[in-house]
Amino acid sequence: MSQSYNRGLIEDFGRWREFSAGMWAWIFHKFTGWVLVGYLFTHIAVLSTALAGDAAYTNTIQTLESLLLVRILEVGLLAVAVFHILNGMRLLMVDLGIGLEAQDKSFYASLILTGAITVASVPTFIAGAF
Amino acid sequence: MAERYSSFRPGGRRWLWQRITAAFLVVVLAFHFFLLHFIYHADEVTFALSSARMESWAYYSLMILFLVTATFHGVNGVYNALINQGLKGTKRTIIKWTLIVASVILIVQGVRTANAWAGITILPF
Amino acid sequence: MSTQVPKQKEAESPAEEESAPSVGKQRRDQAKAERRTAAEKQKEAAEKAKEAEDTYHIKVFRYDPEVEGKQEPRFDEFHVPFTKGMTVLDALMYARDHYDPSLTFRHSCRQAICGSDAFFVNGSQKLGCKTQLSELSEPVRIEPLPHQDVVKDLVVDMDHFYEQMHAIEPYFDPDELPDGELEEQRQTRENREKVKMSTRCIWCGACMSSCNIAAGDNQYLGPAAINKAYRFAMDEREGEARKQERLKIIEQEHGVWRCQTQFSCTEVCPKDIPLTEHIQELKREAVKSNLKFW
Amino acid sequence: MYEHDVIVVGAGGAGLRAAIAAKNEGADVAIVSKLHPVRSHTGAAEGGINAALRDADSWEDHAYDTMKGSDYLGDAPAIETLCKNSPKEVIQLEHWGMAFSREEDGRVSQRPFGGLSFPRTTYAGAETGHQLLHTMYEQLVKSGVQVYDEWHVLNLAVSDEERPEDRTCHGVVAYDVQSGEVSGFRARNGVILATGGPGQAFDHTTNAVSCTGDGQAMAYRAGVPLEDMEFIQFHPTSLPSTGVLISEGVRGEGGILYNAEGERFMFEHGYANNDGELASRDVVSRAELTEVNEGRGIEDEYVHLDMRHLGEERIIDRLENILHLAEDFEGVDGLVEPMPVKPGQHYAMGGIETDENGETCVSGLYAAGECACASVHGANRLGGNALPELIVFGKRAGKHAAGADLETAKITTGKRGEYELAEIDSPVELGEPGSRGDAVADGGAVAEGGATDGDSILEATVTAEKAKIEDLLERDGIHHSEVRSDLQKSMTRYVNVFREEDGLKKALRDIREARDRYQSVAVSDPSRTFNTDLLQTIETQNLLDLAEAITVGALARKEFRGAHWRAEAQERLDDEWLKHTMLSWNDGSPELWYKPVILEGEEKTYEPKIRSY
Ligand SMILES: Cc1cc2nc3c(=O)[nH]c(=O)nc-3n(C[C@H](O)[C@H](O)[C@H](O)COP(=O)(O)OP(=O)(O)OC[C@H]3O[C@@H](n4cnc5c(N)ncnc54)[C@H](O)[C@@H]3O)c2cc1C
Ligand code: HEM
Ligand code: SF4
Ligand code: F3S
Ligand code: FES
Repeated sequence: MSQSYNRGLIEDFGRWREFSAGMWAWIFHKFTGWVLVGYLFTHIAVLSTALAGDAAYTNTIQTLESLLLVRILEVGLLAVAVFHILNGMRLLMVDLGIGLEAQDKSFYASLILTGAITVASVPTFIAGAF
Repeated sequence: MAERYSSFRPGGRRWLWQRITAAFLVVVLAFHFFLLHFIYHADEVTFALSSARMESWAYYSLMILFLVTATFHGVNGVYNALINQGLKGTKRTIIKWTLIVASVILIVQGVRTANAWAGITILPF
Repeated sequence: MSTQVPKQKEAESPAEEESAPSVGKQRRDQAKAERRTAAEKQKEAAEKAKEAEDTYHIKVFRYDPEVEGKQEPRFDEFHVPFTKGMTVLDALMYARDHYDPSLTFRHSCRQAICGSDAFFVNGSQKLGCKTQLSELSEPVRIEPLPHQDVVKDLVVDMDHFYEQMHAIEPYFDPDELPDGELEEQRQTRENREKVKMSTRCIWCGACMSSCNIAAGDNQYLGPAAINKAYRFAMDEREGEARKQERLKIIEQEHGVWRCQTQFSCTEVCPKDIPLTEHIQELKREAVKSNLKFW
Repeated sequence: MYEHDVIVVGAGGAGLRAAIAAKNEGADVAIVSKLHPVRSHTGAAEGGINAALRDADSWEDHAYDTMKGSDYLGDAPAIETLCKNSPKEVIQLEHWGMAFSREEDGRVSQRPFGGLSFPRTTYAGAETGHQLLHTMYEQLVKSGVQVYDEWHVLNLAVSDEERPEDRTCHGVVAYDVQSGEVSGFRARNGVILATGGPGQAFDHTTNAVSCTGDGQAMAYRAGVPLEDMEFIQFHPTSLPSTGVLISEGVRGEGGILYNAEGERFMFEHGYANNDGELASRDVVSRAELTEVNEGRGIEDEYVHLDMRHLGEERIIDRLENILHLAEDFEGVDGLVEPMPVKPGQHYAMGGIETDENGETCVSGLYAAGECACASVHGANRLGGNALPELIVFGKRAGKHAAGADLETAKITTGKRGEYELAEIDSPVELGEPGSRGDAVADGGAVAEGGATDGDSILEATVTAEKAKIEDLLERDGIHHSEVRSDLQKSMTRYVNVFREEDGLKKALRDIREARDRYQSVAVSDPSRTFNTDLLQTIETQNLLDLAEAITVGALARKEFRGAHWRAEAQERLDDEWLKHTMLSWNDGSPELWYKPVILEGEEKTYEPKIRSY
């Protein structure tokens, strides 16, 4: 075998600008998935304060919910969850072989819908934080 | 060298369950969000309210199922992602068991919390 | 137009000329050749750019493990006079024949059928001969296919790709054949239509190169090989027993399940093969056939 | 050094078929090819494969059409072998899974093609060659034949007896493109050349860049005669800008040719009153050029091929690939506008002289496919007759080389049968100028100490080839591409569809000049890794030899037969010219001789008739 030169990872990372819709969808889905698992663990951890009794739980939740930062993070979480759900549905369709030609459009649609839903739910999420 | 893939180790089952749990999660997660952010507002959450809901067997079972599917879906997703990046050998076995243990802890902790609300004390912990 | 690439004979000591080609001399020759072509090319490029507005500016990835100055990969720039209908391959051939004969790339048919000349052009996998220069923005950056080892310049090592293609037992192998040697197997038009697109693959490797999963997992069969498996699994002439065996091959650990439906394979395939669709269909087929055992 | 029973050089349709056949006979076979098999130019074939499959058809009719198409310059034993075996071989392909187009009843589809009395061109869309090549490569993978791909064969190791008929081929010398290693391949039983055509001798061609006739040039220098080289087919429908082929299938399905005035000239100007567009290729090519020369061409260059009236559905069903080609390579949408077409070099009827078993006059050396000339195509090949040639004669050569019993051939090779010597009327000295490497001027190299066993001959040839490569890499000089492009231009200008004595002589002068310039070529890329500069420089040498052979043949044959049109003699002269043009490489320059055509078939003799369509 002749020698060869492997261009390595550095180049690959520089390629994101050339990614196409399907690749972005993949990256976003991965990212949102990971965020969601992370949240699932934290969520259960927070909830398990209930084991320490009535007051402890109510107290923790109320304190957390009164923080603006937590509310903002929750909006972020919603965005992440909504995108993951919408794109997840897109992926389920793809798995069923439905609408493959429109895969890029459905990705854009997921993005736009996620934005819309997130913005629309901001009032509800922020309500009572002040 | 690409070997000829001969031993029969279907990877399809996890794939299929990932989809089935996903389909289930769409519904339950939407319900969950709706219930806890839109019907009841986040700042209104108290132990008593949670308790009240959990005392309904239907809600209790749904939440347990929700927990299990979400855990499976999430952890399996993470595991898949790692395999896709070429994780193999001992490393892979270690990560696999770490993930399984983490999932078990998560589920146990979740069930204990739910029990605390529902007032169930049959379980030893 | 044609400006030759004369070897400017440099004054070298005659003693050295006569001695058998030592390693040292070879080295010097290489360096010499290198310097000459580089200088030549630059002058050429500048001239061309000046005299004619209508040139295309291309940047080509260069690497040669043996030639000094090319061991570290670099980009060379060429200004190629543009003619209507000129393709990326035409531009490369022009640059090779007029500026730098050592510019190396695979090509043969010039008509998108031999699959030799898949390159990474302005950030996506394309067949050189099928890509019009006029559709690209300048400077046109031409690189070898990503995720494959580079042998030299635009030539990549295709062995891994071929191995994956071979791994799926890529040959027709029917359960039974008609008796007479003049008796053909029947196939419905619908069935031929179903496999038609999958038979068009020209083994260019563009799809495999575009797939992030294949990049991360070297053992992943890859879209082209899976498509090849599809071509046989879906051909009704082969029979049910063989189809089951084929499904077993593609549903292995590094088979169809690795695909994350990124669609980039489908997007770059010069033969417009709906690769993702075929992969997804095989996933479903595999699940279906496994459900029986549950 | 590598060693196998049978070495097949080239992995197009002919090479693959030969290798599979030899393997099936139990031989240890290896393929050595400068391209990976699936890159071979067979993949570009579009139209189809002729085979008399249907009850209403017969191999005899196929043979008759082929003989007529050949303008009575084909040898009957070869033609009959082709037509008899083609159906079986086509069905074999079907059994190997080839994706032929299908009829309603599930049988393989056939369509009409130029010069055929029955629609017997079996096809797979407009990508028959691609399907054929891949199907055969798949079977090759299954059979486990060893493939040395990207190994460029440089020369044959042939013994050095006085008469070519006494020589033996012991193997080949090849250059590993990736590593630059030069190595011997010893063939215990035989070497089969399947290296395809010499289309790159012309600049407007449908052939691939790799079609440089290497096998022909190697065999020629080893003493094997080249037969009927002047017969070059110009395909009437290639795209003007690139030479990309628009399949005859378009006309087969009903496509129509129009000139600038919108006339359907094939009929309106009486070129072929019966068959019109579907007349034989040479007839249509000449008609088109005549139209252009008489000022009725479009942009003074081409004519229009229109298939719009066939309707979108039919076009997509049967000619989809054509739409892509026209769009990608000419920017024309075949569904809404006519496609521009003009004649382009397409196929070489002539080649390495072989018999019906693929054997040449040098023992242990075989040839099959476009590089060979068993003489099935004579003066003009019918569309759809090359692919069956690949599989029928590829298989026979493979079997024979592997030691299978085939009937003794009726065609004689070399100067074994009847022949007549002739003088070449050339304005310049022919052949290799100077003495750059004796090893090149003759096929074999003499082993040191005059040893004559195969291994030593191969060793010696390897040494000679290594020296030649070192020399090319070491020296300083001009770049081969200028030589090549001037040669191609001259050939396209003077040795085209219409040929005149003056033009041919000019071409010979140009070739001579090119040869002289080639004396000072050098390779400027110093690398041993994938040095395409080196390989193309070597290929250019082959093109020079073949261009000369083509032109010498064309100059010698003073008649108009098949694809060969001469201004000086616009008639077929059967009394004088019912014979094959043979060229032998004799001490570095061509020797011209003739051998008679065999018109006696198994059951009947083919009487030359006027060829009209
Ligand atoms: C565009 C086009 C369309 C055609 N359509 C039809 C059609 O519809 N029907 C029909 O019957 N015919 C058709 N033909 C003709 C037919 O396709 C060819 O004649 C035939 O494919 C030649 O096959 P081959 O195996 O002889 O050579 P190729 O397929 O050309 O293969 C040559 C092989 O030799 C190898 N090789 C060459 N030189 C060397 C060397 N020095 N060392 C090692 N290996 C070497 C190459 O790598 C290659 O593998 C068409 C031809 C063209 C160009
Ligand atoms: C509790 C909520 C959820 C969590 C924690 C979660 C987490 C994950 C994770 C980590 C992945 C792996 C991503 C990767 O790296 O490839 C994943 C994949 C996936 N998720 Fe979710 N998810 C959740 C909800 C959902 C929902 C509601 C859907 C609904 C459609 C969904 C659909 C999918 C799908 C289809 C995949 C597979 C992607 C693939 O591998 O091809 N998920 N999820
Ligand atoms: S599937 Fe398409 S992109 Fe992939 S190798 Fe085949 S032709 Fe090339
Ligand atoms: S790009 Fe890769 S992830 Fe699947 S859809 Fe294509 S194989
Ligand atoms: S040169 Fe053959 S595919 Fe481009």
